Amino acid sequence: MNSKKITGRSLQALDRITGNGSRQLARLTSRRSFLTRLGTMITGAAVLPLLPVSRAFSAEPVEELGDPQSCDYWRYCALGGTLCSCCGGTHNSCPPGAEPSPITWVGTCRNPVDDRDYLISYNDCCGKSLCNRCWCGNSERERPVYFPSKSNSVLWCFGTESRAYHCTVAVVLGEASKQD
Amino acid sequence: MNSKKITGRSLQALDRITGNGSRQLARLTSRRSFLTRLGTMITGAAVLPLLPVSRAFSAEPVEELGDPQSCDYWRYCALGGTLCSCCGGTHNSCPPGAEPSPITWVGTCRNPVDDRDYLISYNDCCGKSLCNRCWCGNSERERPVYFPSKSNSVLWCFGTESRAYHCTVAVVLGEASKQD
Amino acid sequence: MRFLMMSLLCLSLMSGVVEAQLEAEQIGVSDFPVPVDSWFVIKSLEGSYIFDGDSGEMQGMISHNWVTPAIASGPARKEAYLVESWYSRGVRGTREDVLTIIDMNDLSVKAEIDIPDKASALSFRNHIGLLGDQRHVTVFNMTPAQSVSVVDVIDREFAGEISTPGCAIIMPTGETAFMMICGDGTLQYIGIGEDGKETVRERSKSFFSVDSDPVFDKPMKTGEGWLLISHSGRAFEVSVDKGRMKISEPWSLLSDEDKEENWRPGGPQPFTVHRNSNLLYVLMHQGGVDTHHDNGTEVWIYSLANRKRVGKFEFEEEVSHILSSQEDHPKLYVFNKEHKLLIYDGRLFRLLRTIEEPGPGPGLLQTLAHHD
Amino acid sequence: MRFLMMSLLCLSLMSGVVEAQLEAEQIGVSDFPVPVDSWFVIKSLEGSYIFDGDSGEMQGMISHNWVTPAIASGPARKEAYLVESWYSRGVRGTREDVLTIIDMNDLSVKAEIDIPDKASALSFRNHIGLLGDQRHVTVFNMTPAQSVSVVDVIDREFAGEISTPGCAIIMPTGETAFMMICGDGTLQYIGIGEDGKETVRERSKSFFSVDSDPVFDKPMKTGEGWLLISHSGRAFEVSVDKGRMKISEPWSLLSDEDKEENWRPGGPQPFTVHRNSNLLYVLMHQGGVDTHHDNGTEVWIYSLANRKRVGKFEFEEEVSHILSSQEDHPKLYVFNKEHKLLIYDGRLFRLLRTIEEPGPGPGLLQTLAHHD
Repeated sequence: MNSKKITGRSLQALDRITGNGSRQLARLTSRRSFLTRLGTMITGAAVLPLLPVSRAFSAEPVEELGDPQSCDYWRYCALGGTLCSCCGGTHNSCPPGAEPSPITWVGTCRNPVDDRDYLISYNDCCGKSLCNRCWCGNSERERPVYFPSKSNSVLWCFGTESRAYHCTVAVVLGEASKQD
Repeated sequence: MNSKKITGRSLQALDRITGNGSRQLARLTSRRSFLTRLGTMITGAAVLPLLPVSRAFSAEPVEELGDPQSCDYWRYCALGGTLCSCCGGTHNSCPPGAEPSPITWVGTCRNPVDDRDYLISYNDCCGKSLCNRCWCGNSERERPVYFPSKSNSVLWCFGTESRAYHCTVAVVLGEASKQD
Repeated sequence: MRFLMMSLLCLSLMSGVVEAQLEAEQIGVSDFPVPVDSWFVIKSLEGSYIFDGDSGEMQGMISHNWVTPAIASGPARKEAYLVESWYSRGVRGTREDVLTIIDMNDLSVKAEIDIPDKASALSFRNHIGLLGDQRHVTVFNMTPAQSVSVVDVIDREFAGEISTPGCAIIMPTGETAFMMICGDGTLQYIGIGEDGKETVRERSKSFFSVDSDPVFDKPMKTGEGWLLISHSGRAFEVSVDKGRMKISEPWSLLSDEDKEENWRPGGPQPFTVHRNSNLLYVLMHQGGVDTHHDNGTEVWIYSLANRKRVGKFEFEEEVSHILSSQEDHPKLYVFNKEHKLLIYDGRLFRLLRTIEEPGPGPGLLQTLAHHD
Repeated sequence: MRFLMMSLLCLSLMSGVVEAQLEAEQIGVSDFPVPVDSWFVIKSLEGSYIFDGDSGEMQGMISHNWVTPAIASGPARKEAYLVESWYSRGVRGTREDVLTIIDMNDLSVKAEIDIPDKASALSFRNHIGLLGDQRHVTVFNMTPAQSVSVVDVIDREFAGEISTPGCAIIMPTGETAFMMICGDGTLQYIGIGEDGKETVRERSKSFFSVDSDPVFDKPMKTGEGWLLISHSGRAFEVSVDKGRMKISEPWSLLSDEDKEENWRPGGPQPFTVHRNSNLLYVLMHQGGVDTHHDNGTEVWIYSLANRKRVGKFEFEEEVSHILSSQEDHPKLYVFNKEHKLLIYDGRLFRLLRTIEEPGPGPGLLQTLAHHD
């Protein structure tokens, strides 16, 4: 299992906005894998406080290389969408005035610097017109729409004020465990 | 004066829908030219009953040649927009479900068959999403937006249920008089 | 003041002149012809462009917005159904989801039915489906909770919402039922009553693994039921007999040699079936695992009766979308990566026509028949 | 049932785990920097893309719909104003026109002011204008009756509508007035009071003929007033002194030789002025009469002080739009017919940068300064 349902903000907010969405998704897989996913879900909840941070101020715990405005950037291995880094945001920060979706999906990408796999959360930024630059369509380990927690065909603007899609960021959640 | 303000439907309907719009436009030019324009305006009103007609049934009083799906077609000498003939309509008939604007502008084009000038009414068809095919941008005798009766920069969906622009047709109103 | 005078003058002059000097043309609105099997639809973000594949001519447009997954045709009543999701300010404001009924006599909007503001905004043909009874339209929702809204298009009312956790993709079957594909590798069968409420629900055995070899989320209607194809090219035929789902043993589209050469199915719209002749067309490319979105370089043709490949054809340009007409002698509608729409004879693979300007695209290709 | 259990389990597990195993990144929302003079805007149909001409980087987007003529900046209050016209069903339904106030601190929507549903849907920079008092925004209406809506953006209310038959294009002048260009070859001056109501209206003499040589509907703000250029390349400087309009004698952009060679100004956005240095840039092409929409092949540069051409530059590709920055040393932003955005040094005409993907376009180029 290397794909998880990630929630941000607080569970309370999540419940309020999405109803029982994240829990219904649980039925997708067996109880055992649900518990596995739950682990990451908690990680996600803990690390995505969604406070506005300045562009120069985001934490960069991972050593990496590459151009975040290029679809070849290692974090984008399963990203389907347009790159927020080309739209006034960065690789992990929405453009001004856009709202990051607290609910998202997770891929696993290999960092070329340390040759390790990392869990990447692909958050859609929402509530603005499509930013029609730097379209990127990667599909490593990506899965069909009936398995949404692994699908980049889903429009992940859930729990946001509007479903309108603006662009996508790629946030490192942590190292993927070996069995992923 | 070869450019006129054309109104369709009935004057009553025009008044209801557009207020005093067509009359205000009169101030654009001198009183003399207004009267000239008025002549054609009446012609326009008389010949644009806007009854739905089948595609094979429209009157074709003018001998002509050319491809109505091409921007080079002689009637399109001052047309700025997309061609309804590429969108399920014809050169003088809106596509199914679109609403022809009763208010429009008039150009003068030379018919290559008889080498005579004809007055052409460019009617926008409205109330559907843009039909994004066969864009055409001709500007013979076309004038700036502050002279709307001769301007193809104006969105001529006035007096229609919606301002949404779909495509444009070119209707022969009659031969242009010599002094035009 | 001057204006008022002029307008009075204008009116008096008008009433005096009743005949025009020259007989002029009339402006009209074109009739919408009765759709035939050679027609196809290019669904783009702002509207569906309807073309006749015989003439290559556009016949008209159904307007909608970017949320609309697909057009569901109900030829029996000359209607089409589509889901629209509106915000009062385009990308913000109040949301309002509706099922819009299009009058296919003249492409006008006939009615609008309010539905829960939950419609998924995904361009999948099978996120909307008209059931066999021609009465109930099913709409896939995602909030991200997954469910199906059932709409009665005869009584024109929302009939109810069916919770379908873990499943997506609507495959109408029989009169009043549909199947869905679920993330645990199963199918789900849901039957409804006349009132649109769920009456029966079944779950199949798990027949594929989403991790190792998922089936595409693009099922095809066959004569018997539905056809599913996996990322590695295994085909499953599924059908329903007396309320029981039947899932065939898989058969492979690829020989060992094909696999060695890394051939795979893929692309935004990689499959289509011509039902009369039981032919399956598949876009194929050479690539590694997880290249299921990659465009195809060839189309391979299979006989579903024999489960054998009966032909292949190499395109000059990469191809993203294919759709077969359901005429006796099929045409294949093809979007290449240059955004040109090519029309091929579906048997001889002669290029019949190229539509240079197919509108903004490439979008979903579909027909105006019930399931395509 | 099973769901409920899981969700309870889920909650209890969550509350027990407070630390993550790895320190992970935070997702954020980027701050919007304070706009500087090197910034420019590409207004497309669905939003305005804001770029920094120094870095070539996009800074953010202001969403709007296709009706919006242009963005009117009010840097004094860090706001921007734009007109939007909404239909409840996109292309049909109920219409609602509003003036939207954008907070330029973070590109959020700060307020919306209801205005008459008459706004013209034309992409002209001068169909909206913030007056010098920084309080009144004027919006051009066409129904097709022509009028101007006055909106008080401090009190945030519609202040009134001024009928302006025969005239269009808004050129703010002084504190509380604007000029318009009229189809009879005149200018119209309209002054308003603090309440936004008309207090004075003047009409100039007729100084051009719309039939023989109309001025373009694309005026430029100069230091003194406004600059108008005719289809045949005659330039008129217009200004207002103590409430009286002054229109200069025309001077020609073209020498006799230029005219013989059929040079003409033209294109979707053919003029721009760098105010500090009093330089005028004009897109020129060779063509017949009525080619005023044709793209340019060269840009010719004029000193407005001397009314003389001081340079010219030939582009490799046809160019449709030009805009000068108002930096001390100007940059020239250029859209070519391949939809690439080129950034030139406005004096040396060195190519500084090419933006390969400037978004859907080409749209109107403008800045975030008051008049550009």
